[in-house]
Amino acid sequence: MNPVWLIAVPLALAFISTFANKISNWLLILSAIFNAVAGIFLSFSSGTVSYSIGGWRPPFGIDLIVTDATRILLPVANILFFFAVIIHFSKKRASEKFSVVYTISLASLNGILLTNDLFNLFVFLEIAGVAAYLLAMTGKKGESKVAAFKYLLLGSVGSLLYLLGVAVLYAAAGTLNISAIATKVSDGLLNGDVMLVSSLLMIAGLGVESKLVPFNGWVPGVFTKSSNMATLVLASVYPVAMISTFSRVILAVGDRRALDLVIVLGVATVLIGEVIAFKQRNLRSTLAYSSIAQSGLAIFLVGIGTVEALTASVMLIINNALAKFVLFSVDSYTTEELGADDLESLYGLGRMAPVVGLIFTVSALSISGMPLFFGFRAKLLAISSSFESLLVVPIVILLAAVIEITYYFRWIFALYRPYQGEERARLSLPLELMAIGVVLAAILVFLGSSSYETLMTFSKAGNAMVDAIITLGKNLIGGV
Amino acid sequence: MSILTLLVASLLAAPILYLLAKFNTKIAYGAYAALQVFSFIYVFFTGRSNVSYEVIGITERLNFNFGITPTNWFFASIVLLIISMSAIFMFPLKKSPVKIFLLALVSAGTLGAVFSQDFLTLMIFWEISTWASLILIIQDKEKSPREAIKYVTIASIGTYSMLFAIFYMLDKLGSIDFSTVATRIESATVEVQLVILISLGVMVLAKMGVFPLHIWLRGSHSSAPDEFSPILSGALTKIGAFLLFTITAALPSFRIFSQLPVFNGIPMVNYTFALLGGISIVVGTVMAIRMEDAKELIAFSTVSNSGYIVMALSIGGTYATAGGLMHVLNHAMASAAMFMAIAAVAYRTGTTKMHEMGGLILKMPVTFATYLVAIISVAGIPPTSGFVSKWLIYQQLVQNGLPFLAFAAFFGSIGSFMYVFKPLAGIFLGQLKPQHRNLKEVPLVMVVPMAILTLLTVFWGMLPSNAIKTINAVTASVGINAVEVTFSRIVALTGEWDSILVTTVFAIGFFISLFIFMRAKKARQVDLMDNYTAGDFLYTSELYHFSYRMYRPFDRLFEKWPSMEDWLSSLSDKIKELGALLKAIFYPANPQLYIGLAMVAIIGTFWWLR
Amino acid sequence: MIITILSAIALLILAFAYTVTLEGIARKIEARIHRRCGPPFWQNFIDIFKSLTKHSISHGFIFDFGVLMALGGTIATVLFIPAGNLVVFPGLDNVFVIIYLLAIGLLGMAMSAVGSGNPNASIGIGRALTQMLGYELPFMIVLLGVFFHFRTSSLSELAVLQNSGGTYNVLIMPIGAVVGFVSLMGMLGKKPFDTFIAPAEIASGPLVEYSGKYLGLLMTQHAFGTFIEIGLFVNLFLGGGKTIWEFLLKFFLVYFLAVIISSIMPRFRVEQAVKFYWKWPLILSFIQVVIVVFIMGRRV
Amino acid sequence: MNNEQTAWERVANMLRARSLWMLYYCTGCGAIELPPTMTARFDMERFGIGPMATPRQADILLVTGYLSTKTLRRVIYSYEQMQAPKYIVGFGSCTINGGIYYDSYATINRLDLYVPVDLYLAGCMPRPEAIVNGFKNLMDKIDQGEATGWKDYEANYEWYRKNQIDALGEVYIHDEFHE
Repeated sequence: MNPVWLIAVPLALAFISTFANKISNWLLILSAIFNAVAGIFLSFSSGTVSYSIGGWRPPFGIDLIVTDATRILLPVANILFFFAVIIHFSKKRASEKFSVVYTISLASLNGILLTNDLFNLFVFLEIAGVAAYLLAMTGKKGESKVAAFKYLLLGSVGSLLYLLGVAVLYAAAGTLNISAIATKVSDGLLNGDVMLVSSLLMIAGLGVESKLVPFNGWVPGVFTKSSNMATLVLASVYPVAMISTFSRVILAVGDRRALDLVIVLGVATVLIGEVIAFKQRNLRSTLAYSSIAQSGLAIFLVGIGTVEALTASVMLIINNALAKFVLFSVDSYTTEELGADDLESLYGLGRMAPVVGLIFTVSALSISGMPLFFGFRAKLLAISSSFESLLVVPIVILLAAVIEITYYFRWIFALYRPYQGEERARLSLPLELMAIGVVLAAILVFLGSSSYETLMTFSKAGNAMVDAIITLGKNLIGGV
Repeated sequence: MSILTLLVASLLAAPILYLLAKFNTKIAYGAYAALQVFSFIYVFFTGRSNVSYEVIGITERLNFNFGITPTNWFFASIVLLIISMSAIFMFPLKKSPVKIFLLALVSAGTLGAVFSQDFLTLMIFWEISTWASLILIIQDKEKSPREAIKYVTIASIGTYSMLFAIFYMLDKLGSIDFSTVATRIESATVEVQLVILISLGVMVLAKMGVFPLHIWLRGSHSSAPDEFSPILSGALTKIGAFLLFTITAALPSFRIFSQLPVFNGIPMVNYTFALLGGISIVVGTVMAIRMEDAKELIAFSTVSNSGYIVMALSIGGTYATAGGLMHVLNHAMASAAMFMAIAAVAYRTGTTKMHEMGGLILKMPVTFATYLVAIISVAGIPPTSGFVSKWLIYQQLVQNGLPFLAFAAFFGSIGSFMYVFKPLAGIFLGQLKPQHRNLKEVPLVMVVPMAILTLLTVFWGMLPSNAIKTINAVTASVGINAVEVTFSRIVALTGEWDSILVTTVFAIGFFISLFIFMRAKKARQVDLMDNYTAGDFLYTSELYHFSYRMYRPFDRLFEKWPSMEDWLSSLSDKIKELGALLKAIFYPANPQLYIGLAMVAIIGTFWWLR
Repeated sequence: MIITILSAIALLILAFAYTVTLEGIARKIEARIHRRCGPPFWQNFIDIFKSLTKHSISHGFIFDFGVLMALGGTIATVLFIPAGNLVVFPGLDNVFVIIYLLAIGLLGMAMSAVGSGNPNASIGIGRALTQMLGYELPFMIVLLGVFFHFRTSSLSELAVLQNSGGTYNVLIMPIGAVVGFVSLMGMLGKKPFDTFIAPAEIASGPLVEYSGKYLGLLMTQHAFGTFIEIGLFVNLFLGGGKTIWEFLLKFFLVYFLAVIISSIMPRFRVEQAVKFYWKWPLILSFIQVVIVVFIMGRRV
Repeated sequence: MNNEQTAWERVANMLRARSLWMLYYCTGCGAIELPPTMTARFDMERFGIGPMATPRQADILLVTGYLSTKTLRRVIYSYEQMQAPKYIVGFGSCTINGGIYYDSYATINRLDLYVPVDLYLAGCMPRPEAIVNGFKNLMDKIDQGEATGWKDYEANYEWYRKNQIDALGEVYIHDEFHE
């Protein structure tokens, strides 16, 4: 199957739904189902395949690339999106206004994951960005508009910086195809300073969406103020696309020197995220800062650049996506049912609604890297690969992990503490949330306790992250 | 049947017992106790002679390595003894399916940890038991979540430190087997050796509750369910001793650090660990003396005794190693017995505050006897096993000439008189409270494990040679000289003593005084309330029970000392303040500030990287 | 075997008779310092035997058992003290064993006293244990130096080594001997370290409920305890004795000094006593042991 | 009075006479005469007489001065806590006839109606010489087995009890505030 359909179908459906507002919800669901199925279908094959668009051969025209990494990340992103859509629409109070936006964001996220062209990537980033700004302002209060505006400002600056980086690179390399540039870079055909400038500009540009310090000022506002559905998509689906693309681009066309910067910024992001998250007394802002820290964790591994590190990075991205999905949906559920999500109002929730407690606990333990859970395997690999760098890196990461464990356990304990306030009505858990939560938690446990062979898939993905693009580029250039 | 089968069986037992307990808790608890007793008997009797290894592959580089060596057998027997005794003991207490699930998980994790032959296996199983115990702690009591958070933090410091060590080893030495690491570490550079041993040492400190990572013990031990405290203190902290023994004795830390500065025959690193052990002896003792809750007091006594074990095993040498291992044995028994006695008292009275009880000796005589023998052992008085270990440790202190460590050891030993006596006086002696007038001894099923531990303590006190011979086998397997023993005598550097002789002489002395006592006029029995009151009349027994703040003058000496208890909470406040600062810097209210920040970052890094 | 039993009996009788006589003489000495006449030197025998003839009360099992444990433990300990050439268990008289065996007596006494249910007794025991933490520490640290130097912790061997070496330990380690003596004052419960007895304040503390034979037994126990403590000091620092008479003479001198000092002293509060012990004696003991370990080294 | 003693009792009495531990119940001003009796000038200790802290240990109860109904109750309580053989010394005329407060409603005029007194020391107050002399007499009595007040108390307990209740009244509520 040509992966272009993953972009084209949602885009077409979005186009239709602008005219047929009544059925836009159904079109969104349709596109989500299609993409989920297609994503799974895509993952059955293996190896690196390039699909040219419009009949132009890759170095000259745009092409889509499917690597082993994409084969994991794409289905994960699409399925999570599908889940988010299900949870959202089951409530019957979905506003139809934003369905188009969701559909468009789905198309653009797939595009981001698939494209092998720097300018095409910019276009998809812009589309995804605009969709995200719109999603960010869906919150009930005015604050969400302010947050969205900040996001808009930062996002536009980031896009511009990225575009500037692309322009510089284009001027030097004469092509926009990532594989082609990567080949030239690895052959040492490009000027070092030019490379550095363009890498820095691209790190900054992509860093905005990848939540890298100091370009991530928008995150807390958007994640805490936006609507539940939007937060779910922005916090679990977006990072999958954004962080993996960050690593793809930077590894392929970035300057080696810039990788040091990636390590520094990544580690700083982890530390800052965890320390601030430790301070929060409100579940959603804790999760927001924890998201920042998690993306920092996934990104600093890119700076290390070994296969092991990239494997860990992919695993962390997926672990974060799955677990954050559950955590944010539990959070939105509690805010809706209990009206608040601070520490005290969550007391006794785990006893009152055992399934919510269970899936929350599993996800939180997985995020914080407890043994038996997927996050542990990911963190294990991350730490072991971080020894490639300076010794201080693993130490800082471990320190951050201790802080992370402490605050996650604070929340877990809060869930199981006896509640002393006024009588609360028995919480009824929506069936789909329960089902999805249990499935995701089960996946986390399964991956955490599965054998080494299962995790070889991730190793392949990590390999693909490092090798696939450049190998493809070699073939392309050879073809020319 | 092998260790692996046993391990798989205990792991599988957890969900099965959970389901069984949903159906009937009594059967589930009975099955649990049976399983633990069976594992103990099986391990104790079959593991003594044979040495075997078993491996399960998990990745291409990492395996689960299990094995029975004398060391594993020694620690496994102790840990399983405590767990199986507690498993019987807990039968009449409050039962729940969740608890039995977690208890089974704790036991399985502990079993896996003590039979491990490489660091990763050790850590994974240890973590299973740690996290299960963590959730177990918060089961029963109100204050426990706040206390458990401390445990989480300290435990994760330890865990990540050990994780770091493991990958560092894998990176630098290419192996994490105990035996392979032991051979390869000698040729590594000093930095590598230091990093590995110190980060493993942090794990030991965290899990054994040794200064400065001791703060979790008070809260966790005291707020844990009563039946679980013996396991927590008697069994789980002893895995820390297992790791410590591995890194000090099995990895030849003395040889490899001999090029570093050496104090009195002890390399600097080991000396530092011993010093930390010494500090925790002092801190644990002082804090234990000041506690008013019996379980908190014993928790601090665990800190102090863990300090002894850490000190002894870090000093190394023939006597201290044997003494440290002996102390592992008798502290496991004594602390489990003490916690059991307190649990028994709490089972009947519903409180663990010492000043809320009193005069229970005639109501609960077996519990009293258990507690008495346990504290005699903790205080290190001869006819119990506690004296043996202390004596051996002192021999090494004298041999190496270590006054500062000896100060700590003596402090802990003499100070232990003070703290162990406080519950004895507060709970068992003194005036009986009116509301406890109708108390009865705990049921037989609780009495039996307490009695067994008591008898074992006395047995190894009278015949320490029996235990020392086993310990000699353990130390011989790692190449340390044996302590010279005969049937009743132990010979060390500065002299010898004869346990049978001491016991006999004490018995003779006792009978002489009994003879005089019987010859004199028979005493008239009077009630406890018939007491000297300077002529005042007395009817309220509470007024005449002096146990609240029994050591007030001593307390006053330490009132102004900085509290390590507040260390963690102040640290957490510091982190929160740092968080606020970072938030103000990196997440300001105005978007132009972010953009400014981003620009500064880009330009700055360009100049840096160029 | 027979010789051991006979010498054990001889040692017990000697310890009892000599120490009780000395206690009587001490009362006499104290009276003379007060410019009084004082009781006859056999007064303490009369006191003990009179107590044994009196009626008494008991507060229950632990009250009796503790007293027996106290006296039994102390009698057991006496047998390990070498008195000149009267040594019951040569080579087995390890000082650590003696110190910990003595603790049985203390524990028994403490249990029995608190078992009486009188708060004055509990206060007294609390003070006694607190004070013990004060005086034992410097003493034990000095002992570490002694054992390090002589490579033995057997009391009789220490005495023999000092005699054969020609100099007593008090000359080899003068600071340690001073510290040992100050600790000895605390062990004996002599003023200024008798706060746990304090008759006017807490009605003689642990002894508050003892009457008749209990009191008699405890007085006997106290006499044996005194014998052990001074015997330890004499053997450790003054070389014991070649003959039993030399030992008894040294014993008398040490006891005399302790009595003289105590009779002109007021009383410390318990935390003052602990603070005192943890200040000068502890510092001095560290100085002594550092000198021994790092400068003098082991005896060749 | 039956004065025959066994050999054992004779030895015991000899010992008891030479080791007298006293508990002085300082009910009145008489106690002021005791310090000079104990210290350098008169030195009571040479007879083996010394103060003791509690009634459990003591042999002699020294009631030094006048008694009110309130203190008598405590004197009796302390006396009953002492262990036989035990002796009471009534000190000063207050214990004999009530002294100068004899006509007060609260004063107990005769101690030996309530507890057996082995020796009275007359005087208001008795001088130390008198005290020493009195103690010598008591020692002689004990030595000869004549100080048998404690036996009288046991034998005639009903009578003493009745007198005590007559003077003090029955106490019905047993707590710290009523007795």
